[in-house]
Amino acid sequence: MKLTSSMAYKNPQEIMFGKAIKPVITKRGLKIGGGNVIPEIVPHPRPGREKDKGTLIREFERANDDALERCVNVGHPYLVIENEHIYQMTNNPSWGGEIAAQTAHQMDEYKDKYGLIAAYRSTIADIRKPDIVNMRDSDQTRKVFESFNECARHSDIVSIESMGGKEIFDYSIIRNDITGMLFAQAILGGRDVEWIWKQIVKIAKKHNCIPGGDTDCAQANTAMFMAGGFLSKNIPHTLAALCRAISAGRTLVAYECGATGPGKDCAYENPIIKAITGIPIATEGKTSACAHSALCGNVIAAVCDLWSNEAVEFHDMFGGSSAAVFTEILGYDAALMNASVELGYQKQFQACLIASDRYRDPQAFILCPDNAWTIGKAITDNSESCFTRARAAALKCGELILGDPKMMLTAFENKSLLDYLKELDSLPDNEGDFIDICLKKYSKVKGFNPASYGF
Amino acid sequence: MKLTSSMAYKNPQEIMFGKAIKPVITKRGLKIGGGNVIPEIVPHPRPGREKDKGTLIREFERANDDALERCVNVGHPYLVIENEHIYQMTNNPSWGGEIAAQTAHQMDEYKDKYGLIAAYRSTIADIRKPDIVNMRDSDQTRKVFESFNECARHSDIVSIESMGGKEIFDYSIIRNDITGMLFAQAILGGRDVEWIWKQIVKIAKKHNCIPGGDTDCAQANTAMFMAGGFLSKNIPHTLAALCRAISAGRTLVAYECGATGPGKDCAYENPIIKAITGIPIATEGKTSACAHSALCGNVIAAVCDLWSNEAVEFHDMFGGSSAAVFTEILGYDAALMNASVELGYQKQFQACLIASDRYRDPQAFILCPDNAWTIGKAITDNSESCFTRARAAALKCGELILGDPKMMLTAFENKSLLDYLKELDSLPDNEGDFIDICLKKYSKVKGFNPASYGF
Amino acid sequence: MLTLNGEIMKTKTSSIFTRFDINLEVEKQKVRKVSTDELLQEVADCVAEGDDDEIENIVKNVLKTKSPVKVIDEGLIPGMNEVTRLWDEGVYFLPQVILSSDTMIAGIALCEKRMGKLMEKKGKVVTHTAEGDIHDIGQVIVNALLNAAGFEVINLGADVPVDEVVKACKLHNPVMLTGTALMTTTMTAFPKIAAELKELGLNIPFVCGGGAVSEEYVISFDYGVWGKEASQASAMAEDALKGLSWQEIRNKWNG
Amino acid sequence: MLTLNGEIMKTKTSSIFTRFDINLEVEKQKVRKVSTDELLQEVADCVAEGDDDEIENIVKNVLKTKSPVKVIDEGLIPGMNEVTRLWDEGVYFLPQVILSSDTMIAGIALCEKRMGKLMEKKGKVVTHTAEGDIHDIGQVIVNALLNAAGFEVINLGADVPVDEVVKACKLHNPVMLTGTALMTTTMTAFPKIAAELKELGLNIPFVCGGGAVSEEYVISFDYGVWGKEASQASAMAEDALKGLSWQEIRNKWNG
Ligand code: B12
Ligand code: B12
Repeated sequence: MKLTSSMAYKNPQEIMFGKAIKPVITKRGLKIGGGNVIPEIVPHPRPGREKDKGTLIREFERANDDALERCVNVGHPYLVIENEHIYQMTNNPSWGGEIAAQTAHQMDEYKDKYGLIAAYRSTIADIRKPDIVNMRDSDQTRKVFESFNECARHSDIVSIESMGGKEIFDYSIIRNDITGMLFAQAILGGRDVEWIWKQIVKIAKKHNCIPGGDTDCAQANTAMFMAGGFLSKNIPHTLAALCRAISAGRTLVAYECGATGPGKDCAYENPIIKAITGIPIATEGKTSACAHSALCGNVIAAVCDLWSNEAVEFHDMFGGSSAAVFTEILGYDAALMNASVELGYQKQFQACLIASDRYRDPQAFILCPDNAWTIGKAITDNSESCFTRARAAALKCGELILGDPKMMLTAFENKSLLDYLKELDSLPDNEGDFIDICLKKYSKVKGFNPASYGF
Repeated sequence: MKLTSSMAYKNPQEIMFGKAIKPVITKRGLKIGGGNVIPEIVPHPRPGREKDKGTLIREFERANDDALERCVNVGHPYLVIENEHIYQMTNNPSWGGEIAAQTAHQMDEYKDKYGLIAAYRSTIADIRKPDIVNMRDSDQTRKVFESFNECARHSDIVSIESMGGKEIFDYSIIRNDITGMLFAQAILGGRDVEWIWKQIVKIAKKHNCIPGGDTDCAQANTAMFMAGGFLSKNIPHTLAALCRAISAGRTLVAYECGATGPGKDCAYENPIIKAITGIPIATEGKTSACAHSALCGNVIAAVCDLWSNEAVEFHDMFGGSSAAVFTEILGYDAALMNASVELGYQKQFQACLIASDRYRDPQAFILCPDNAWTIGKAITDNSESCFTRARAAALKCGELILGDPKMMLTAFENKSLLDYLKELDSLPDNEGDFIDICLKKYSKVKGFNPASYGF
Repeated sequence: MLTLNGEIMKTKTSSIFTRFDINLEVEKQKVRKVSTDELLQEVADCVAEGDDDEIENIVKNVLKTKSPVKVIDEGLIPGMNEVTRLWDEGVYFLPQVILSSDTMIAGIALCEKRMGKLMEKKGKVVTHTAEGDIHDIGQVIVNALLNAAGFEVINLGADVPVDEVVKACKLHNPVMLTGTALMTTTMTAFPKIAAELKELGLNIPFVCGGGAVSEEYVISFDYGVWGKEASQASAMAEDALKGLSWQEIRNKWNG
Repeated sequence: MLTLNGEIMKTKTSSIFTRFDINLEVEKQKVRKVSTDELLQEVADCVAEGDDDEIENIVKNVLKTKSPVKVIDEGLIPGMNEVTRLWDEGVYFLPQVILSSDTMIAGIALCEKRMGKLMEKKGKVVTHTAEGDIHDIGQVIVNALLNAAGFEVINLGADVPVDEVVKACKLHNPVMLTGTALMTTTMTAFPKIAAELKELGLNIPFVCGGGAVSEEYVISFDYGVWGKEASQASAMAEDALKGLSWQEIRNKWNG
């Protein structure tokens, strides 16, 4: 696999929400990245509905129908629905397939009856837990691919949140070990993404389905989540920022294997991905507070093409079911951005999104389009290996944070960051050497099986 | 009482979110309408927590604490919390008072510990149901005032959603009877607001509390709610639009009696009120989809000072309690607007808010700042009586809707509107004559007691 | 200073919103003829137009030549049925139904006067809004639609204590009980009512609706049937009249 | 084309957000001295620094002159206690606790080797992540903190079937059981586990935590205690060790 060595966008000012260099078109003619921001709603079943296939199918039928109906009721013209598989759906691949078929049918009906244009994304659950199974050869692995097959038949888009490297990552992050994180994300994650996405792309193409993309949720979002808010003392926010920069190279592999976007919503590294590849991306921010809190609630919308809520449990609210409620909110968020495009004020609007969060937190800072682009540039300029580009991204990320005096850090955050950068600097320059060191260093971590990654 | 005969804003272009001609300052120094948009979160207790005082107090303690904590965690600098009394709180005035005291204490702590600036609004429930009690003389009436007394001691702001006229309104709206609606809102509602607010203002002043304002929720929001979305067939949306225009004169009475704002969130007539009076207002839109769906989700923010979610039932979501989640979202909405102010792009931002919804629905159309101002002007130009100003507002509203070819109407909506306008035109010019006709016409409506309004 | 309104008015909106209602407007359907008799058709038309000023003259006139039972059965009720049909099909709006119902009821009153006794209603339905709750417009609509469908409505009004609801059920033994609540903190009265009914052995389908009331909540207690739209109330009452049990009604309408 | 970044960078931000963390930073507190003996203090310092490379040399050296029990009780454990104190007070971050715990455990292993037997642990805690759930980093943290506090952790890992959890409890009879779940569709295993424990008469406080798991849910079944923060796990285990019942632990920590 050849690593990307040039930027799709020649400068960060050109990257704008709603528009991507390489838009994609879904089965019912929805153009993603073609000029408009489109809401992407993600409903999640209530506890207990996983009990059997019947209750689960019914749950998604309702949730998805509520979302579609709300669009018609308030006039939102376009919608993407994503159903993230719960464990049981991927573990029983026919379940996910039937739900995809049902949703496709619902969308056809809404199109015929009202003219609403919708599309469906199935996100298969990665049930290959690295410390339990061999990632490349296990029943779980086969079920994952079977699920892709079942779903791609009916869905517009397929995605996954792949798990490669998680065993080493979890071990490392709670030990403040940036070397281990880099190894987990860039080397193990990168190799797993490559292995799995070559196959996903084939399956998707066979069924005329769009291979959407991956996310480093398993690692970078764990870091973000642990970094938490200003009151949290789990890990430094600067570590989460570096981890995000590192994640871009890992997620990029999926596109290098043929995924075309739209990228997965929870990939906060997507602004970097869009800068590098020009593919459309989904992002989530303030309106995904239902799923988790974040310190980049507005800025993460600055270059989005789909705008998502990450996930909301299906339940009744005063204003209707949560699926309907969040569809309404996301749709209005999107309408506002699209209105700015129509008025020709999109640059000003984007500036507001950025100014809201630029200096709120280092994690937000590095995802501002200019910084995201610069990190992307460090990645493409260091395309010798997954290792070199990940390290370059992390170093550039640190440099940016330290280089802007308005980006305030606590003394502890600052000191931690300096330590991480020193450690990154001290690593060997060659991927092979780095791998050798790490395979040795982490050989005794419980559940680490190098064969899962072809070592 | 002298009716307002001039506009605070000389033209609609001057009205902007975050800034009011007459800002107010709360106990902990929060300036509302002083340049920034501030989030106003409204949590609502779960079913069953009304069981006794203890469980209810605990419920509000948690919800309010979650909201305050989330602000600190994500960096939202200012917050208003509103607690809308449920029936039991006003029926037992000490309950509401204790909850207000508890919240004031929580806010003091967050200020001391973190520097967060928060304020508290108590909204007393109007438990005087007009077809059951005499509005001016009943145990319920006394409990309402007692509640104001108990709460004003501790709260920053007090408000109410008053009920005057509801019995006639409900009868009329389901009979397509615009005359009855006008009578209910302008005459009965207007008189009740005057009677009640003279007393509320006195109580509030005694306790150094801000008399916030009223809302025509009981009538105009019933109409909006019944009008519903594009699939609803309850009442024409044009009727709801007229009803909104009429409501402004009713809500205005509270300010004419000495209320100073911030106006209540659910008063969608507030843009008209702000244009007339220059007081700061709360509004709610897309982020109150949790409470009800609306067709003006963005435009209603165009001139807001507080930005609210209307109400969300307290429950756990993946991202924390609903109180925390909606505080986070509202705060990011506000941050975005404030960023536009800091960048000097607030006009462009406002234009986007407007363009999002201007032609989505007639109800949204008439609340665009230009139209809201024009309706306000019709009100102040016809200040002979509550009747004349309400009718003028309705006629102007209809004229505006019919006058803009981009404002599409269905044939039925259009015909209905023409019928309403004809009916309004045919009414006598003098308030006294109008009242005589109506007192007679509605004398047999079940539960209508003219004495409740001093007739 | 910027003045932007002109630009906003020129904006294309298709990427921002779609007016689905404009495409949806149902072809103007007409009230169908319900009688070959000119006078009875006039009665039906008057009901269909909801003209409760005119109905008195028309009914008085037709009663000169026809029996009050005939006027009711072949004029007033068929007229109302047409209105209900058009409302069900999405042609008519709610006020049209209410006004027609008012008109039909006024006509029936005249016929009853002539008969010297009250017309026999289909069955009784007790309706109420929960204790502590003043949001009763949903109930008002339900009442009107039940009336329109020919049921006798025992309207207990709003803010009704649990005991009074139970007492009314004991007294009237209705085919159905309805409850409206718009607050999560008032709907808690419903399971209490259901429990008391059960204790008394009053097996009555209890249809609960209103903004705050979720299906999940209502089907968590015996007798409870969730009502989503006011328009369902009369069809559910018909089911109860036919003798369907609360379980059967729940299975049919909920889930 | 507009280039706006310069403007954004010049923007005042006080109306947009407040960096509460900057004002909050706790004055740098130091690890307190725990021993007057220089060598033991060196052990404690090494634990506090979380230097698991260095600990081997230091412990080997001190074992030349002190008994292994003394090294554990007056060096390793007091060092760890200092770390826990600073973490509780918001000075230390989580990795500092984990690294110190790793260091302490490495030191204890050396002492145990010398003693020829294992050090007595406070008590056993069984931990697991729910069946079907692979979100186990919360559990990983809980494990580390329980280890740090001197408990013997029976770590069943992630995606553990109900039966296996019950079996482990039968086998080990722990003072406490913990469960982590981040999905609402996997946490449904918890009440099943609790019910089976009850049937077997295994009265064990069952602390359940993880993003999806709400207090309301956990206190809806017997034995359940809701754990909000991983840091609560060891304090709860201490309570269980003292003999508090699950009801007492629940009353203390929940509500
Ligand atoms: C208008 C309104 C009012 C008006 C009520 C006027 C009226 N005419 O009833 C006024 C201003 C008086 C009011 C007051 C209050 N309100 Co209010 N109100 C509303 C609002 C905006 C609309 C309600 C409405 O009229 N809907 C239209 C009708 C037609 O809908 P519906 O009743 O649901 O009925 C439909 C269906 O449910 C069904 N249905 C209903 N009953 C039945 C029965 C059967 C058998 C069947 C089959 C079907 C059925 O049919 C109807 C349509 O087809 C709602 C918003 C919302 N999301 O609901 C808040 C709302 C209900 N109010 C709320 C609150 C909190 C209050 C106050 C406590 C606020 C305060 N502190 O002042 C007070 C109550 C004071 C008191 N005395 O207890 C909350 C309730 C929160 C909760 N769920 O617990 C809501 C949800 C708004 C919010 N804040 O989010 N309110
Ligand atoms: C990172 C992450 C992942 C990673 C997991 C990596 C890992 N290392 O565990 C990956 C990518 C693998 C993943 C996968 C999935 N995920 Co995920 N994930 C997350 C995310 C973003 C963060 C979770 C996390 O690491 N938190 C940090 C830890 C430290 O927090 P914690 O576990 O809650 O623990 C804290 C406390 O709860 C407590 N605690 C925990 N346990 C215990 C026990 C005791 C005794 C005590 C006292 C305390 C305690 O202590 C800790 C801190 O002090 C959440 C978002 C969210 N809101 O939670 C989603 C989330 C949990 N995931 C979700 C979903 C749906 C999935 C997938 C099904 C998606 C898919 N289709 O691919 C898959 C699962 C596939 C499968 N095999 O079943 C949903 C779950 C929805 C729900 N509640 O049902 C969430 C909420 C995100 C969302 N979409 O909204 N996910």
